[in-house]
Amino acid sequence: MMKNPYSKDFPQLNNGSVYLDTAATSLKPNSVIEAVNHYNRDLSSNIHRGMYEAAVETTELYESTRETVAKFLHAKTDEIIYTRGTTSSLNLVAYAYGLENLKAGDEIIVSELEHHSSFLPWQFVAKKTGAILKFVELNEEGRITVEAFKKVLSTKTKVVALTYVSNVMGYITPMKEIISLSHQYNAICVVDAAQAVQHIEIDVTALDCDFLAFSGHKMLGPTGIGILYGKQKLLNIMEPFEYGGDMNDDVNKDISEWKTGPQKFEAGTMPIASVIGLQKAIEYIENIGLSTISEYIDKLQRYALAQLKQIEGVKIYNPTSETGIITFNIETVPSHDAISFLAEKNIAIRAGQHCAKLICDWLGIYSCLRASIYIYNSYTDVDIFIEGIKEAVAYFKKLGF
Amino acid sequence: MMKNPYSKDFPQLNNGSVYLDTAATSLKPNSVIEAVNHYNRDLSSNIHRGMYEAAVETTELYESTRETVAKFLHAKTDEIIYTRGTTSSLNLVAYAYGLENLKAGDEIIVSELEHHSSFLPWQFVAKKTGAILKFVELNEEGRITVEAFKKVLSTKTKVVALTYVSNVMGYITPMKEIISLSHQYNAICVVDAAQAVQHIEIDVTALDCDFLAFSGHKMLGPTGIGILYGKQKLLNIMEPFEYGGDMNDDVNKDISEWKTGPQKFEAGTMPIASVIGLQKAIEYIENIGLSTISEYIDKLQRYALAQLKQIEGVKIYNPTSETGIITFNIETVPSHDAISFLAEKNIAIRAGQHCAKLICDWLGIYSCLRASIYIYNSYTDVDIFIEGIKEAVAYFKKLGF
Amino acid sequence: MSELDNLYREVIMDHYKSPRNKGLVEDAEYKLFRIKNPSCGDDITIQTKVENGIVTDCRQIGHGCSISMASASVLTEIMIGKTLEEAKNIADNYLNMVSNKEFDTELDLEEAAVFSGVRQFPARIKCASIAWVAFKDTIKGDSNE
Amino acid sequence: MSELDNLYREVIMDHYKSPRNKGLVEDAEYKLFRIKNPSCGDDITIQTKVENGIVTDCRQIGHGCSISMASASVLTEIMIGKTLEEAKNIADNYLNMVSNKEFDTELDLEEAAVFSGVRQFPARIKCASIAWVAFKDTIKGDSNE
Ligand SMILES: Cc1ncc(COP(=O)(O)O)c(C=O)c1O
Ligand SMILES: Cc1ncc(COP(=O)(O)O)c(C=O)c1O
Repeated sequence: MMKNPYSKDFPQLNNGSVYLDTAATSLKPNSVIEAVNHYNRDLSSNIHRGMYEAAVETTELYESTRETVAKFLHAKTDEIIYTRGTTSSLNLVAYAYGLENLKAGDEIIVSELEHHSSFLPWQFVAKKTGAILKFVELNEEGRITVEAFKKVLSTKTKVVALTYVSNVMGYITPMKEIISLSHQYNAICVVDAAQAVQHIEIDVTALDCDFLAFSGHKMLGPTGIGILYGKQKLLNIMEPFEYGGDMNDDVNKDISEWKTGPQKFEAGTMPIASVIGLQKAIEYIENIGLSTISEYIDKLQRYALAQLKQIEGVKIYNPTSETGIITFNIETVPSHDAISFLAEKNIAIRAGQHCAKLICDWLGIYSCLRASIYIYNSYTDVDIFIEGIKEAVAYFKKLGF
Repeated sequence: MMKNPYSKDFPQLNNGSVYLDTAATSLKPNSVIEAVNHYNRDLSSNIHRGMYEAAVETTELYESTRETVAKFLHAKTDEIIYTRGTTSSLNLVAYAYGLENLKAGDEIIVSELEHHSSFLPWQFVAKKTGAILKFVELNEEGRITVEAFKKVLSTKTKVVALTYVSNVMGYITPMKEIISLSHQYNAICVVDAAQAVQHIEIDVTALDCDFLAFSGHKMLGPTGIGILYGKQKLLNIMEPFEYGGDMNDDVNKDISEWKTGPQKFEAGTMPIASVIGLQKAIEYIENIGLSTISEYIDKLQRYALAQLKQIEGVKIYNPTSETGIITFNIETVPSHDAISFLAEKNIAIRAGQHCAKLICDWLGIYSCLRASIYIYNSYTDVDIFIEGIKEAVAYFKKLGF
Repeated sequence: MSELDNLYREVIMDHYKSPRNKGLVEDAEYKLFRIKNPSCGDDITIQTKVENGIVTDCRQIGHGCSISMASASVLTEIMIGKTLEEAKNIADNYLNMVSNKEFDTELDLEEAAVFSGVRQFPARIKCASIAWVAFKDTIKGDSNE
Repeated sequence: MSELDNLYREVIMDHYKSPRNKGLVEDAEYKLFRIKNPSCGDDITIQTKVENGIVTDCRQIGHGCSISMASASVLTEIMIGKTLEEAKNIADNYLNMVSNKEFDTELDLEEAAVFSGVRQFPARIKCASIAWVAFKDTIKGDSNE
């Protein structure tokens, strides 16, 4: 079977484990590891305020990453805010836009597919402002459809907060149509792209979303860095979220002035090493190309699904998933028992509610197993995974489960 | 002159520059660099929810760092919250404690020595709640004294937010007495320890502070990680700040339940690599010992000050500073001109307002130069620095400044 | 696979398949404590009645993995009839044992001893602990629902 | 030290020590734009009067490093008498020059050409730009105070 041409760039694969947990966090290529290392070893210095060489190089890398992200998303550089991760990005929107602009009776559209990080900030805003949460009814497969979305959209809708790709079902939300409809009702759209950005091309200008969030660590980048894209005209009217060093133009005892642009939202020292690493992650993805990536994942996923379906006792929840995420259970075996078996065989998949309890409720299950495939996985990985599941089924059957 | 025994652990020193900018961010020892590397290269996986080996080791390192921090501060493990940095820690307190517990007419004590990250969150809280900011009058040296503090403390005081060590003046605030007095008036104390934790031993139990914040990157650790210590009984009554994955016990469409302990405040994927690196930074400091560190810095600082005082045209603002921070100007030369000269000689110091405009106002200056000494600096570094200043004075004089 | 076999011991499978003292009672004299572990979906409630310093009844209900279910079942069987002191002592030592901390090896943990295999599976310590932590809360006199 | 000498050219020192067109006027027909750079403590205000498409006056006030002060002074001298189009063109090319971007080398930047030395000092680009950015805002017709 053909060798995976990318796996050599991911040193962690040398440890002999089969890594099928990218939806939790991805492995990092050498270029990302080395960029972080370069900052920590050679450049350690703070940005924007130093004149010596290391500080100048650091500032350049830090700001050129912003350009790289902007180009990647087809956004303007001034629309790219660094955060700690998707969760922080979405909380920034909830606090700095949501709390300030919503009032009792306004409606926020969410769905049962949301990750807790895309749902809970809006549950909080609803509680604080008296706004009402509306759930898009999922279709029989568990998908958000435009038709179902139309049924909850109304003149009361002020915010639409939906996931672009579900981290449990792997479905792609028809975001473009949803955003266009939302704008007809003057609602703003907040897109959770944590599982989308590594799979599909995102053009925020074409998509016309108002905010879009993702994390570095799920797209080959370092932990501790996330992005919030925000439309300039919205960022301009928003107050800051966190207050501190570097986000102000003037500070006085009585009153202070904020910077404009993304800097207004970047208070204090940012995760500089991780920002610098993120640039390399995006470059790595761009070098391969998102269409190549998604085609490869698609092939591997179909290869895996075809075999998994054959195994008696396995229930698959998302057989039509389009992004490398396969969610299933061994029917009589609690998911935590099942992954203990797989972990013993060095097969890294995840069990639980995946920070998305609402979709578990919708599926009528307490927890499930999730395997997620990415560009560095091989057919051999899938074979070992399938073999592992077969053995697990047999093992637990013998035990009397 | 004797060789510095620590400099060999800091690879960045090999680049030939004289690094006197630790107050902005510190260099990192090999052990920290390698810990981050180890995670990025060998362990990349998410915590708490994986059962395979890398996830288990990651979770162990992540949680044992919490124990290391707790021991370092003499706190309970459950009182240590991971954040993005000091700024985020202090905003967490301002939002999750301040906004919820203050009302119009309440008073918040701050000072002109505060870094913007310790001042602006409370200026925000004051604006939102109608509480009033009270400034401790600084003494003639620019210090916070217990006497001056007593003059602003009253039954209206609800929050005392002060810096333990000023990042411009390097003075140590008499925090213990201030906290004890504050508690007599039932005010809670929020300590900005960003410049203290790498210099003086902090025992939060003895200090009896309510909250204490610092950053990893100023104490030999990675960027992107900060700590908030909070008294358990306060953390228990606080609502979360950010909402998302992993900080909840149960999520439902209508109502959700939060975790207890620090996890309530750690929403989404945390900066795992930086957490793991922070452990090594603390171990490095503990291995040397804070008293050894501060004695060494003190000697070097006195050595530097003695010579700097001799240079005509140099004005020193904090000749009695006790923590390695020397703040000064070449009298006729704007600070940005001065550091351009030093940068050309590979001497890394900083010019500007240092995110502390209020103390610049107090000093009656627009900006200043700051050299900050740490354990990896040598007498030779000081000599080069002093020589650089002398040359700068001559150079700018010749130009006609 | 011997480590796994050591985890899934016969006693554990027996309790998982035939849980003892299952189901709660409506009786205000019982203390009840519920703990959820959302990352795995475990959700266990322990209900305890204490009379004159003796645990006279202990009930359990919930769902979760075999280890958490079996440990809840074993817990209830062991605890009924114990004095508060004995109960607390056994619970503390059990919790130390499964989390690989020091514990009193002289103490008879009865059937709970079979959970020693959990030590090889750090990620399962929580599964084996959850019922026992809830039990300790009930005998402290706490109720959370 | 030649790079530094190239930064601190005589013309720059002359403008720094004897700033031209310093001080604002009270006249509602002037547009005024103020920019602060808190990380260095620079604070510069530019005030411009435009009549019939010609910059008839340009004033400056503020404090900061020699480069920012001198560049404000040079700016005012160059701009007085220019048409709006000429003014914008010179400003754009000057800003591109100091930030090491492409610019029209044929265009006469007059005394402002001496700021080319800034290119070797990336951290000083902002110092050399701040007055010129503020000027561009005034001729767009913006006022911010
Ligand atoms: C005294 C003080 N407080 C707060 C901060 C803010 O720390 P950070 O930028 O790491 O959030 C700093 C550092 O800039 C500081 O020196
Ligand atoms: C769809 C989705 N949204 C949001 C998040 C939260 O991202 P993070 O934990 O990096 O903040 C995740 C990842 O866990 C996710 O999969």
